[in-house]
Amino acid sequence: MANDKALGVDGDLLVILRHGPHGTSWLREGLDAALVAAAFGRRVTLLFMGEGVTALVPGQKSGPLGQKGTSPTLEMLEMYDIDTLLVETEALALFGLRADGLMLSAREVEAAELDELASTHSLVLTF
Amino acid sequence: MANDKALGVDGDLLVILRHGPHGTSWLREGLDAALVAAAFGRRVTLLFMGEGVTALVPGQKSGPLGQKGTSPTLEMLEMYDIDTLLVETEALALFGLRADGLMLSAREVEAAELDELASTHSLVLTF
Amino acid sequence: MMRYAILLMGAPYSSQAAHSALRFARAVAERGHRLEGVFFYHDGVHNAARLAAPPQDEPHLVDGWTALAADHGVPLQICIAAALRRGLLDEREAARHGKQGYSVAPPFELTGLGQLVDLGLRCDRLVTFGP
Amino acid sequence: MMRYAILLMGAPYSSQAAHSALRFARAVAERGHRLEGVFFYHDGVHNAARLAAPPQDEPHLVDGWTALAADHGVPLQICIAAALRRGLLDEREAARHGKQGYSVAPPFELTGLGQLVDLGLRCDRLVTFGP
Amino acid sequence: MLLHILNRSPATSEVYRQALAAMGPDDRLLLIEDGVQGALGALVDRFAALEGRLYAQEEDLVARGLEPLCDPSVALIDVEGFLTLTEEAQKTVSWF
Amino acid sequence: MLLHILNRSPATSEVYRQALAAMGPDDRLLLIEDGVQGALGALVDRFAALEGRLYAQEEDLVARGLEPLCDPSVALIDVEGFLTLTEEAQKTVSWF
Repeated sequence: MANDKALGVDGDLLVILRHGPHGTSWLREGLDAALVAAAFGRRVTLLFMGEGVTALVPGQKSGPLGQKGTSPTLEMLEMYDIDTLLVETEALALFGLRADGLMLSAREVEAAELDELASTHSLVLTF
Repeated sequence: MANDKALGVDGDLLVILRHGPHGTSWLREGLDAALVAAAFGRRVTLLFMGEGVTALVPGQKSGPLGQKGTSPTLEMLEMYDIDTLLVETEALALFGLRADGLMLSAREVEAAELDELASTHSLVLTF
Repeated sequence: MMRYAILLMGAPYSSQAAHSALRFARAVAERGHRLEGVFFYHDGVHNAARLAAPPQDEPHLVDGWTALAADHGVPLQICIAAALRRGLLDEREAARHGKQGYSVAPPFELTGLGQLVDLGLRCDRLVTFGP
Repeated sequence: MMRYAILLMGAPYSSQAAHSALRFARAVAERGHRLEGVFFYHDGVHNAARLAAPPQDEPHLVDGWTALAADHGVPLQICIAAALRRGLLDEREAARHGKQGYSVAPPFELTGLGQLVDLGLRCDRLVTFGP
Repeated sequence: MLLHILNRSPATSEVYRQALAAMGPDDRLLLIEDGVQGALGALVDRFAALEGRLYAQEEDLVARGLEPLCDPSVALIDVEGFLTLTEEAQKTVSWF
Repeated sequence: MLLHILNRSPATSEVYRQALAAMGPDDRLLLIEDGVQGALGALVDRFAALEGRLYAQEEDLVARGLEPLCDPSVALIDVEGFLTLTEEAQKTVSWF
């Protein structure tokens, strides 16, 4: 994936996902916002920051009461043409994860690149 | 205040307050629980941990929309015979506060004393 | 046989606390302990929202609590002060506040914080689930 | 004159977010900007709870939003998916889900998440208040 | 012996420090919900002082796909095991 | 120039690190609600890199009794000043 692919243009959204699955509804609600924007024809970049990188851990399951989690939604991203997935390098290291072991293909971004992301997208939503 | 004053006996409550005023309702709801227990004749120890020490900063005011805050409630503690107020030494240092500059008299507790508190009170509620 | 109580302070769906508490409550009752009550405080009071309409492929927590009460006779006690400010009123409180309609129904009951203190001191174990 | 939108994701009373958002909203309108909408998402949907009965010596946030809408014609839009699972239904949704009674009334309106995207891209500024 | 229950990740919240500070030398710590992130090999060193007294709710690890990344020093327990821990402890203290 | 808004205390939440990581060299940071704890002399060093670009909501400091403890390097603004900051910024990003 080319480096400049992550930079937004007019009308693009950056959705920052900072929570993991199951523990709270933040991840689900952030993904829902991303899917709706994409369905409306907007280009969406997803940035997984901090604990948000755990959303991409492979092999997630339903919760013990049948909570379905978010991995089925993540698997639908491609259908919605959301293909710019970024993960914070530092967060991967914190959790002992590797970009090539995630459930979806995602590009690592270093801390130094983060500020460009916010400024080049028209709208930034944090979840 | 004698050191053993803080240790509870059968039927005593330890209420741990870990949030400051105004930002959330945790502090208010924790204090409400403490007041009710005291009104029911229980001896209550309040432990201000972490950000909770900011509950004792003097000179608090109403919020800009008229939110009344928690300092009026704190001033009522004595009426309810809640006189064992403990503040975590480490938290005071973190916020640059001193025990003798707080709005109520409170005894400092070091980290090493904290574990005794939980085990000597019949019931521990964290807020 | 021990006496248990549960304190739940997390809203359903927003946090996992309600899922964890409901599952633990069932385990307590099924092992033959006596679950003397579940007390709902802070945002936990939203577990009593009778109008909750979660998606059909998600667990229905309000129904889950109701089933727990029916199966094991567990009192479901909502802190009235926390509930009123959050819009959770039973028929009596709605009338008292001049509101049409209500948002809390049995087996959930509005009660005072004193019940929490009573539960906590009367039971052998109180387990808190926060958000 | 600029076009503003506000996204509120904190419940009233539990967090200060609603207080901050309401105060900021008034400042926007009073300076002559156009506040095109307030969108309520996540636990922010609880700001629409028509049965809320806070203590009389505390600000009444539901009334505050209603006054903002009346004074400045600001649309108050509630995410329907977030609202339904949390027990916030207007009369139409209550009927659709077979529930007696309702918990959301005008000027609050249930709407889709698309409105948030629309507001965010159409306005010059979107300011988010989280819990 | 008390059972402390932690549901926040040590990667994002400082609450785990409060739990550790309040624990006695025989107390046990159970990680639940997002707290199970603390059982990962990369994060478990936060709880090094607890050797043998650190537990994690297995269902929460499994739902998150984190079980394979869990450090072997952590005892995995299901909800039945959680209940047993509360039976064995004099009381429980929750950190969230 | 973007305006970043932080409402969590750097004493208890790691979120401030995310805000700092996402800030550009000209971006401004506004502390509101419990975030104003970061304006205290004892905590302001977390934001040392922002010299001259750190703001705090004065009403929130006053309500908490924290105004006298505020570091002089922090610019205190009321809600009108908050609005002006949003006017001057291209967009805002909230951290909570």
